[in-house]
Formats: sequence, C-alpha cells, structure tokens
Amino acid sequence: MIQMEKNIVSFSNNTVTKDLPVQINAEDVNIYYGDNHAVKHVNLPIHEKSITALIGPSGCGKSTFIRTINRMNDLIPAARCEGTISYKDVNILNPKVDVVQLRKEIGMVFQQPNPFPKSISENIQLPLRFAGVRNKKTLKEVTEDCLQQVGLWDEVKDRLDRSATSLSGGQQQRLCIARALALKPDVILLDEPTSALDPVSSAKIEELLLQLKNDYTIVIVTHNMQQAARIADYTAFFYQGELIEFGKTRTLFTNPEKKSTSDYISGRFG
Amino acid sequence: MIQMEKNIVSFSNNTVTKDLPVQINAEDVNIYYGDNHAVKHVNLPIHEKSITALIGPSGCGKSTFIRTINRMNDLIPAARCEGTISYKDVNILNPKVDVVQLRKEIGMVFQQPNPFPKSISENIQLPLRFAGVRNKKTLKEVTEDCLQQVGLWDEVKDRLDRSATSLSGGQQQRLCIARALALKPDVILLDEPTSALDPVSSAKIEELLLQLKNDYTIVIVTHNMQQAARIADYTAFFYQGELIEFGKTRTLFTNPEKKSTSDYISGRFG
Amino acid sequence: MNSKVTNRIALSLIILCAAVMAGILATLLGYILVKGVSSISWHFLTTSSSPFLAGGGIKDQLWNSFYVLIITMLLTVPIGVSGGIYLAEYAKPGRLTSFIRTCVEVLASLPSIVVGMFGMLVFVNYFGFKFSVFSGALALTVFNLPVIVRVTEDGFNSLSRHQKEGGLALGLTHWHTIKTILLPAAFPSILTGIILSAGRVFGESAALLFTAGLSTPDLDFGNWNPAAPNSPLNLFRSAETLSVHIWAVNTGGIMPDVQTIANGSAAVLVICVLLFNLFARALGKVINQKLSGR
Amino acid sequence: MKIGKVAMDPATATASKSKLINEKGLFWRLTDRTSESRGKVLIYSSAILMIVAVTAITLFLTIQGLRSFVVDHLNFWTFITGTQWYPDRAQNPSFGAFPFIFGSMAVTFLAALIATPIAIGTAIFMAELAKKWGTKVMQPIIEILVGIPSVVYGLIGLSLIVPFMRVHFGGSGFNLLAGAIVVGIMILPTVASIAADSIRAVPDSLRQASYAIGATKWQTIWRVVIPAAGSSLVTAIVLGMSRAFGEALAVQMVIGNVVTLPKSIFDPSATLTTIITLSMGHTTTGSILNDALWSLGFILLLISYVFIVIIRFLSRRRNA
Amino acid sequence: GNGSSSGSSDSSSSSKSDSSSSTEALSGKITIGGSTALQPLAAQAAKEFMDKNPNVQIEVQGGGSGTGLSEAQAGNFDIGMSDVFAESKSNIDAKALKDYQVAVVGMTAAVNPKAGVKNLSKKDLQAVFTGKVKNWKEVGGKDLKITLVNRPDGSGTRATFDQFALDNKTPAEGITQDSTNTVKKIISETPGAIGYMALSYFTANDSSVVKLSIDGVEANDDNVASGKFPVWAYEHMYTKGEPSKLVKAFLDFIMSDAVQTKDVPAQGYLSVNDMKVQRDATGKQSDK
Ligand SMILES: Nc1ncnc2c1ncn2[C@@H]1O[C@H](COP(=O)(O)OP(=O)(O)OP(=O)(O)O)[C@@H](O)[C@H]1O
Ligand SMILES: Nc1ncnc2c1ncn2[C@@H]1O[C@H](COP(=O)(O)OP(=O)(O)OP(=O)(O)O)[C@@H](O)[C@H]1O
Ligand SMILES: [Mg+2]
Ligand SMILES: [Mg+2]
Ligand SMILES: O=P([O-])([O-])[O-]
Repeated sequence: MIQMEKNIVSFSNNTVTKDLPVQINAEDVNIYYGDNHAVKHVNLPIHEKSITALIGPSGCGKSTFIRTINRMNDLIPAARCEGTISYKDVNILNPKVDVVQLRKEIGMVFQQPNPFPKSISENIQLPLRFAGVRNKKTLKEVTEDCLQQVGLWDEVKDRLDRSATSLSGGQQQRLCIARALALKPDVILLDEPTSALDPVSSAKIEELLLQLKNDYTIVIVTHNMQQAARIADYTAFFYQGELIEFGKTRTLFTNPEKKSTSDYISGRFG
Repeated sequence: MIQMEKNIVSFSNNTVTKDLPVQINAEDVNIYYGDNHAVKHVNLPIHEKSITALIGPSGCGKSTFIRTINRMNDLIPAARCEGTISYKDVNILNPKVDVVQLRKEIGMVFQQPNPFPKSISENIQLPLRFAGVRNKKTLKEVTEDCLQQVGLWDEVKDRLDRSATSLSGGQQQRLCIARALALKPDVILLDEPTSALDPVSSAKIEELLLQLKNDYTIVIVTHNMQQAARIADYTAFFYQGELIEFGKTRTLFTNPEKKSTSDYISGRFG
Repeated sequence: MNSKVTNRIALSLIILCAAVMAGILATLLGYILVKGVSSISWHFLTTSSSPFLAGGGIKDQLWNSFYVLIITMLLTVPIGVSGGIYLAEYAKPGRLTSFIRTCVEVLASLPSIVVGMFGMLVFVNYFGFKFSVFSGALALTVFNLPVIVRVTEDGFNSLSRHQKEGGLALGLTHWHTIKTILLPAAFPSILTGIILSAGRVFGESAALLFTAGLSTPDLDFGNWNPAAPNSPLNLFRSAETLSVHIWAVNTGGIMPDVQTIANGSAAVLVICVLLFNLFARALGKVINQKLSGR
Repeated sequence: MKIGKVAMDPATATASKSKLINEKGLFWRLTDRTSESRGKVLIYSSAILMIVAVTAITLFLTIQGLRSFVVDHLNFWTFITGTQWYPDRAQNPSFGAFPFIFGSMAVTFLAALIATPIAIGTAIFMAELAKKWGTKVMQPIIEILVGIPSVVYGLIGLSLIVPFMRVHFGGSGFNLLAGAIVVGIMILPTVASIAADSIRAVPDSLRQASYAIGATKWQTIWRVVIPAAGSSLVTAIVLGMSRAFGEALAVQMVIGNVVTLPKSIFDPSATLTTIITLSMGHTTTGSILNDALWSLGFILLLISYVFIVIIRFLSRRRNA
Repeated sequence: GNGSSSGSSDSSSSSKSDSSSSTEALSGKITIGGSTALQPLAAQAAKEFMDKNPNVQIEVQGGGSGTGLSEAQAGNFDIGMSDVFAESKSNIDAKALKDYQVAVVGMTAAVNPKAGVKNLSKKDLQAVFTGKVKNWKEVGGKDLKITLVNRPDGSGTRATFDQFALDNKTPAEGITQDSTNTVKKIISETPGAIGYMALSYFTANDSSVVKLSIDGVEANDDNVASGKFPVWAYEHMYTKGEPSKLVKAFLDFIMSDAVQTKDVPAQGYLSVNDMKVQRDATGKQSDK
C-alpha cells in the first residue's frame, strides 16, 4: 500500500459559520419509477442563501431528487412521489400545487446547456413573456441585468439577436442560468451544470455560483467531489437511493461518519 | 486553505519493475473530425502485457484515440487520421490494412455493454464461427474457457441458451470481455468499461483486468482516476486533444511533471 | 390567470382534434361495415363475379388482390430491403447518395396514376406483358419499393450503434455484421412496416387500372399449372383486383345489385386491411417478446 | 483455466504481417465466403435499380408527354393556359388544360386547409398530451386510416358527402369542395403521423427548459415545440399535399368532372388525374386527345417533382 | 363491310354441330377488349362459348372503345369492341379492320321527374343541351334550373347522343361522369337534372328518372328497330383483317340465335337481326 499525494483542496469559500434558516425541507421523501424505488426515505434540509451539493455515484438518485423539488419529474409518467417537501409552508408534492408558479420560484439548470433555438435576447425574454410581461423596456432591462449577472453581457451585447445556439457550450450554460434568473426565483437547482463543459468555463460557473448565493438558494448536483468541496456549504452523499450522509461540506469531507462516504470520497468506487 | 484528508490509494498492483517491450507505438498521430482537430500530435508507446490507462476530462480525445487503434473510427465518415501507429511492423493507419484481421487481433470492449440479442453461448461463438471454426466441440470448449476467464462460467453455465440481454449490466460487460477473448487477441481495448456499472461489478472487472494482463496487452480509457491508479501500469493524461503526460502510473500520480496534470488529478477541473 | 385560461382552451381544442380524427375513423369504419357486412356471405366470397346478372361474387377478385400482393412483395422486399441497407449502412454522404435518396423520394411521391401510365407504356405495351398480374405487380413495385426502403432504413437507423460496433470490433466484416446482427435485430420493425405497406398495396387501384386490367378470366381453381390461361397462378393473365372491381362496378356495372357488390367489396377490403394491421401488431409483439425475453 | 499465449516467434510475426495487409485480387474477394464484396454487389445493384426506375419513368413520360407538342404541334403555352377543352369538336378542337391544373391545385390546397389543423392537433395530442394514449390508440387508428383504399374513400364520399352537399348547398352536390373534403380526410393520417414524428423528434431538453421557466403546457407547445419542429411540420403538410395532388379515383367519384373553370368551391370541377382516368380508355393510341392526356400526365409528373424540390429544400434548411 | 352471318341457321342444330365439331377442332385463346358497354355481353357469350368448347379460353377485357380499336389494330386484341365506327376515330385505319355489328343500343335523355317534362322536340332538346335554355319552364316544364350531366369526351354514348340527338352540336359543360350508374343516380337525386343513357338502364317500373320522348316518339325497342327513333348505335366487334378460324367461330356464335335472342335482349340491346333500318359510318340511315 502506498499513499497517494495529499489532495489539496480549498475550502476557503465555505464561509458559513452558523446555519441560515431552512428554506426547503424534505421529510421522508420516496420516489418510484414504476417498481423501481429510486429515492428512499430521504430527509434533507436546504438552507437559505447557501449552496447545497448532492454527490454520489451514477444512478444513486441525485437527479431524481433534485428534479422533484420543482416537480420536473411530473413529466415522467411512471414517476411517483411520497413524503413531504415543504417550501413556504406548502407541501410541494401536493397535487394541488400550481407547478407553473412553483417553477417560477424554483428555477432549474440542466447538465446539457439547453438554450431555445432562438435569439439570445429572446431566450431571456421568453420566461418573462410567459409570465405576461409585455413592456418592451422592462424586457430589455431585465435582459441586460441577467446577462450582467452571469458575466455574459460584455461578450454578447453586440449580438443579442444572433441565435443562442451559436454560442460556445460554456456561454450557453451561462445563458441558461441567466434565463433562470430572469424570473427572480428564490431557489436555483442545477443538475451537473459543468460536467459537459471545459475547465475554464467550469471555473467561471463555479465563480458565478459563489456570487449568486448571496441572493439565491442554490442546490447543485455534481459528480466532481472536488467541485462540491470547493463551492458547497452543505453536502449530501447519496448512495443507491438513500441519503447516506448530510452535513457541512468540510465536516463531510474531512471527517465522514460512514464508511461508504469515505470510500466514495477517496475514489474507491464510482 | 484547509487540507483535505489524505487519499489512500493502493498502487500494489502496479508491479512493473522494468519496461516490457513496446507492442504498439503511436507516432505523431493526428485525428480530425472534419475541421475539428480532436487528437493532436500524439506519441504513445503501449507496452506488452501491461495495462495502459488513458485519462483526461470529457471531450479530450481519449475515445477517439483508442478507437483509432483498431480502426473503429473508420465507421465515422468525417473522421480522418494522420501519422503512424505501428503494430507487428505494420502501420495500422495504412488504408490497405485488412481491418477485419486487425480487429481480430486487437479486440475492443465499450462503455455500454453491447451483447448481441442472442443466447449467451452464441454471443461467444459468433466471432469464432465467422473466423471459420465449425467444430462443435471446439466451440463448446472455447465458450467454457472464455466464460471461466471472466469468472462468469459458474454464474451462467446452467443457462447458456438464455438470451444474453437477460443478464445484469455487470455480467453483460464481462460477457463482452469474454467475447473479445474468444478470438485470442493480442491486445484488448476498453473504453470506460465500468462507468455504466455498479461498484461491485466495477470491482470485479478491475480484478479481472489485473488477471488478464498476464496474457494480454490492455488499454483502458477511464474517467475515474482512482481506477487508473489502482490497476494501470502506465497512465497517459490527455487534455484538449493533446497527450500532456505519459509515464508509469505511480510517477504520474505522485510526481506529475505538468501543472495541468496535477490540477486534473487533484480534481481542480473535469 | 390569463395564460391558464389560454392553456385550458388550447388543450381542449387539441383534444377535440384528436377526437375528430377518431370520430372520422369510427364513422368510416362503421359506415363501411354496417353497409357492407350484410352483403358478405360465403356465397359472395366464393362465387365468380357475374357480367350483368345479380348475385355475383368476388372470388376471383379477392384471389387476384392477394396474388398481385404476393408477387409485388416477392419483387419489392428483396430489392427494397437491400436498398434500405445500402442507404443506412453503405451510402457515404455525397452527390450519389443524395441522388439515390432523391430517387427514393421521387418514387414515393409519384402519383399512382402516373405510375399506372408508365406501367401501361412500358410493361403492358413495350415489354408486351399485356394487362396482366405481372404488369400490375411491376407497377406496384415502383411505388411500394420506396416504402420498403424507408422502413428498412428506419429500422437500421433505430438500432443502437453499440450492436454494430460490437460486431465490427470482433473482426466481423461489415456485411457479415449486417447479416448476422443488424438485420435480425431490425427484423421486427421491418416486418411490421412491410405488412403495413401490404395494406396499401392491397387497396391500390389507380395504378392497376392501366396495368392489371379491368377483367379477369374465369379462374379454374382446380388448375394450378401457371402456364394455363385460366390458372389462378398464371402471371400473364389480366387480373382485376378487389379495389379495381369496386371502382369498375361502381362506374360501369350494369348488374342490378351494383350497390350491394360495391359495399360488400369495400367491407371485405377494409376488413382485410384491418386484419393486416392487427396481424402486424401481434407479430411485432410476439417477435419483440421473443427477442427480449426468453 | 486460461488460454496460454505462446510468445510470437519471428516467423509467425511475418506471416501475420502479410495477413494484416490486404492484397487480395478481385476474383478472390468475390468468391470468399467472408468477403465484403458479395454483399456489396447485391446491395449496390438494388440502389442502381432505383435510379433506373426513376430515370425510366421520367424519360418515358417525357417522351410520350411531349408528343402532343412535337408531333401534333399543339402550342405548349396555350395548352397550359387555355381554358377551353373541346378535343372532340369537329371543327377547331381546342386543348386548354388550365381548368385541370387549376382544379388540381384547388383540391390540393383546400384539402391541406381542411387536413392541417386536425392533423397537427392530433399530432400534438399524440406526441405531447397523451403519449400513452397516443401510441396505444391514436397510432393504430392512424395506421388503419392510411390503409383504407382510396376507392373506399371515394365510395363513401359519393354516398355521404355528395348528398350532404346537395341538400345544404344546392346543385348536384358534385363539386370542388366535396373532392377536397374526401382528399383532405384521406391525407389526414399521413400528415398526422409525420407531424407526430417530427414533434417527437424535438429534444426533451427544450421542453424541460421551457417548463423549468414556468411555462404552461400550451406555452411550451406553441412557443417552443412547434417552432423547433417548424420545417418538419411544413414538410408533413407538403407531403400530404403531394398525395392529395396525385389522387385520382376518389376525387373522380365526387368532383363532377366539368372541364370548365369553377367559379366557386361549390361548382363542379375537374383535375389532371380525373380527366386522365375518364378519357384515357376512350381514346386511340396516337390520337391527339391521347397525346394530350399523356401531356397532362407529364405535367402531373413535373408538379410532383416541384413538390419534391420543396420538400428537399425544407429538409436541407432543417439540417443546416 | 358488314360481316354478320345470316340469321337463318337453326340455332339448336347449329350449336350442336358446333360443339360436336369443336371437341376436336376448336382450341386456343381469344383476347377480347374495348368498350365497357359491350363487355358484359361479350363476357356472357364467352362464358357460354367456353362451356361448349372446354379447350377454348376467352379473355374479355374492358379498357374503353378507343383501347379496343387501338389494340385490335396493333394485334394485341383478337377482337376489339367499340361503341362507335372505327372510321370516327383518328389514328385508326378503318379499312384494315373488319367490322362485326353484334347488337344495337338505343339511347335517350333521362330527366329528373321534378322537371315535369316527358317529351321534348329535338330543337328544345338541343336548346337544353347547348345551354341556350337554362330553366325548365322555358320548354314547358316547371320553374326549375336545368342541370346537365354529360359523359366524357370519346365516350360512345356521348358520341351517339351528340350525333343523332343534338345533330353534332357541342353540348354545354355539365357534370361529367363515366358511369351510367352514377349518371342515373345523379339525375334521380338532383332536381332539374338531365342526362342521357342507354335504354337498358330505364327499368320497367322505375320512376326515379323520366325516359324522354323526342318529337313525340317514345324511346322503345320497336321505334328504334323501325328507325323512327333516331338515337341508336351499333355495338361493334372489330378484327384485324380476316379472323382466324377460332375467332370466326366465336363471332358466329355471337350472331347465332342462342346469343341474339337471349343474351342480347336480356342486357337491353336489340338484335341486329330485328333492325329494319341500317346505318353506315357517316351516320346515313337507310332501309335494310
Ligand atoms: N425516466 C426514468 N424512468 C425510469 N427509471 C429512471 C428514470 N430516470 C432514472 N431512473 C432510475 O432511477 C434511478 C436513479 O436515477 P438518477 O437519474 O436519479 O441517478 P443520478 O444519481 O442522477 O445518476 P447520474 O449521475 O448518472 O445522473 C436509476 O436507477 C435510474 O435507472
Ligand atoms: N462522431 C464524431 N463526429 C464529430 N466530432 C466528434 C465525434 N466524436 C467525437 N468528436 C469530437 O472529438 C473530440 C474528442 O471526443 P472524444 O469522444 O474522443 O472524447 P473523450 O475523451 O472520449 O470524452 P468522454 O470522456 O466524454 O468520452 C470532442 O471534441 C468531440 O466533440
Ligand atoms: Mg443525473
Ligand atoms: Mg469517450
Ligand atoms: O361505352 P363507352 O364507355 O364508350 O361509353
């Protein structure tokens, strides 16, 4: 047995000293795809204005869980949910919840950048239009504002009416984040937002997230443990549908309670 | 800056003390997809009866390179190769090379297990039959032999005529390896063979590869650096189409020459 | 909320469209069957048609329809499947491929009457096949071919790339991979497509008017010598099919029971098409189960 | 239990080298069982056959279709623009095919107008609203509708639509609209199934993106899915139109076949296809009327080429 | 040239001798095609002929009069059927064809009962069909719009009607249907419709359409036979030159009483033998 060189990872951004209030609280959540019990008895609090990372090997249910928070899993006919996810005193999983409104308050960004095959500005204005905003000036202002926030304004301000698909992958992903910001949501969910990107674009997005967490609650799924270590305040480790361990990122990485957590973190599987 | 817990990785299997002869040698290999220069000026020796791992972030050209070694990239009309990959005194990239014979000598296993939708025994016998083996007894013997080698014999010996698609993912992948062994190739190429598998199946395949390297030359692409560290004798780090660094696995992991190698290994990107 | 109301109205309209579609089918089928089934009897199916007296049947026309269909399939399936394999597996992007693809599209969208006119010009007159089963089958080949090509190409394209790579990586030649791995895997969808296309061939009429003729000799079902002029198997006799019969009877028939014959024939035709459909579905299901389960 | 591997001695190494380089002759390649060439011969010949078929059809119909201009000296321009079709008039017969060209166009466009909303609506229903229902119920319905022979559509048009027209719009009931309705219903399933395919082809990621920004189902369909499916939907409609354009017998049974230009959609009319089926048998080969009918067939061929060009253009734009 | 055989032969004895001699002599195949109007008669005769001569195969195809003449001339049909004289068709060398007039068909206009007319003068009929008159009340009927129903160009029925009822005036445009059934259906269902069809389609106690008399002459077999009613035509069978022995035997059979007195009237035709007048290709009528 030979020891590998120590991995030096910065935790400098994980500045949470005391827990902020819980904004979303999952209690005994079970999710099934037909007979497949994909998420099992998960209890997970998500704290306001902080970054919570979900990690775990492929197929462990990370995406399934995060997609339930804004009811995107409604789109999969076979998917079925049990339990409670409370947000603003409402159980999100209640069938009576107005999912359209819910998704306006809880935005989402996906692994593959998915801009609409329309112009850059339309991509950002579309959610506003959906919400009924017609005023040209407002639309323009919000466009600039959102692009500024994701640091894309200077790169694209001269070609706002060019097709969004002409942007590079990293730019597209930032555009998708900008689009999610247009409706001023409370929470932003991101499912492996950087795994299809190059290192430079990845780094830019990490930076952006650290900045956004001042205003938004962020939940991010990542397969890159170092990424979680770098940016997340809280980390949840999923394995085979179960939430194995949850806690402050530093604690979880340096002093995991469970054997499987430390096995996973040290790369023994996954 | 806080230091992460030391990652303990076993290098115990990397027992190469002196270099074995080079079996395949890539010299100044360039691969293009149309205008996209996907692999750039790669020089890489592959040593006999040892495991060479190719690592690097997504899209860096690992698959492209490994698929060129047995000319699988011929299938992609837009793909174009330059340079020399010598094997048995022949340049594999020569258009005159009989790719069918080449692929018999250099087998390949893919990320997604791809057994044929036929019975388990037929899966192994198909390549033999095509190579002209008609003798029933030989066919049976080879089937057993190959399944033994991948440790699948005991699991499936009672249902050799059941459909191969009824096996679990890990079993399917081992069947695919067994199938590749049937033709007694010199070299086996594996493109992320475990990334679609669960940890237990993964571990089984790692074990199997360590055993197979006594008889075969093995080239494996993996996105799991710990896997490379665990099983590979040599590791090559690709980044943006370039071969950044190549060497004995232990050296590369403990003492990388290039900054980007150490950044990647320590999870700063990818 | 405004967008919600719009949403509800629009979705209701869409559902209405689907309902209209289903309603049209129900009306069509209901009408044809209600009108026609009463005139279907064993006698109707097993007697020859009569030139001008009442009480004629459709025995010969029914046989002709199936016979023309079988000959057409014998001609189109091998060629069409090969063509589909060519496009899916061999065709390299370029001028020639795009030209062949255009050819397939042209064949697919030719008006059937144009095909019929071409058949009359070339098969009936130029090659001297007369109005015959064979001329008819050749004409139908012209427009069934692209259907089979497309079905095959789609079947191959929908296979996962992994299967093919698996074969090639084992040192199988491309052709052998196609023969032993890809074709069997694509077989169910190709077969389903072929049976569905059979329904269209079965009901085709305009192209047959000018090629297979408007009459049929009095077939002797005891004589299976293909060279005999009144043998059911004779390829070079004229052969009015069921759908042509409907048109012909409706157009110029002078028997008193024209309506009964037309309605009965239409019902038989539609029932055959329904059976083709059910058969294709059932077969596809069985084969799929066999391939995946076991 | 392992297959022992013997180390290569130099002799086998050279042997395998010659094996790796392929220098087999043409004959060997054709006779070898495992060879690629035998399969290729089969495959390539069928590809060639299709080219031959298209070329032959075009060539023969062109030659035959130009006879009336070359041999019978009809004026091409007056042929396609003239509105008088009196081929049998003893003095001064006239061949003006414009009413048929117009009739074909009118039937085609009206049919598309009738079919498009229902077909696209059904496609959306199948591909977006009720996927399970769509594949389990609507798909078979559509396949059955595709399979119903055109003469049966004609027969039903004759017994349902024509009387309906007569009762509600007067006249004989045989008119342009009746033809368009029959053909419109006929092309419904074709358009719907192609449209459904193109809607299904829109990547799910776009739908997810849309729902994730709080769009309703309809907003997603209208603002995201339909624009993304865009030109394939148009292709579906154009394909349906090309079928409508070529349909003969069903139209002939209900359109009335009047050789003058219709003044409204409630007037009887004729199309290129109906006039061919009506008159072909009454003419003798080589007579002017016979040649003129072939010219109509040739025009039919030309216009179906135009449809193909449009479809190709649309698909090229889609791929670009 | 009228090639019809004399009607004097004793039907029973001739057909007996036919069949007895045919057992050794007659075998082979005959292809007949052309006029759809004549097709049923030919098919029926062929059936009976084949029953008598089991070694003979007769194939009866349709295709239309034009096809019949073209194909007979090209030698593809042994017998080409036509509703019109070969002379009236272009591109046909009538002299090379031998004409057998096998039946006579009478035609007249059919009118919707609501129009309220049963008889028209030829002049009024022409005014109706040429479009000069648009309402039935102008020719003595009810106040009802006239709807014309035509047959397509080249149709034998249309040619005959145009020639003998309209005196070669070009009819105005109307709905065109190739099918007598459809024509009849349209006329019976559309108020004010008028078209024309063979007498056989007017069945005895069928009041759905009115069988129009012209110039006061009722359209019936007797008046056609006597030449009083002008609108009639021959049904022709043409052979290219002299027919072969087999074809001749079949044509003789058609002219025999077995067919002429049974099948011909059964299908609403008149036997040529009953005609008291005859016509030539130009339409000139003369006593027989
Ligand atoms: N649409 C679906 N239908 C049925 N089963 C599904 C579906 N999506 C996911 N699953 C199953 O649910 C389980 C969890 O999947 P999930 O996608 O949540 O994993 P994940 O942790 O996001 O994995 P990855 O890292 O690969 O994205 C898996 O077993 C998977 O097979
Ligand atoms: N079939 C193809 N056609 C065109 N470009 C391709 C094709 N396959 C790969 N590429 C491009 O070649 C580059 C290298 O891709 P490759 O698949 O070799 O990466 P990789 O290292 O295997 O990545 P991963 O870890 O995601 O499998 C990428 O930029 C990719 O976009
Ligand atoms: Mg996931
Ligand atoms: Mg790869
Ligand atoms: O019998 P016709 O079809 O020529 O009127």
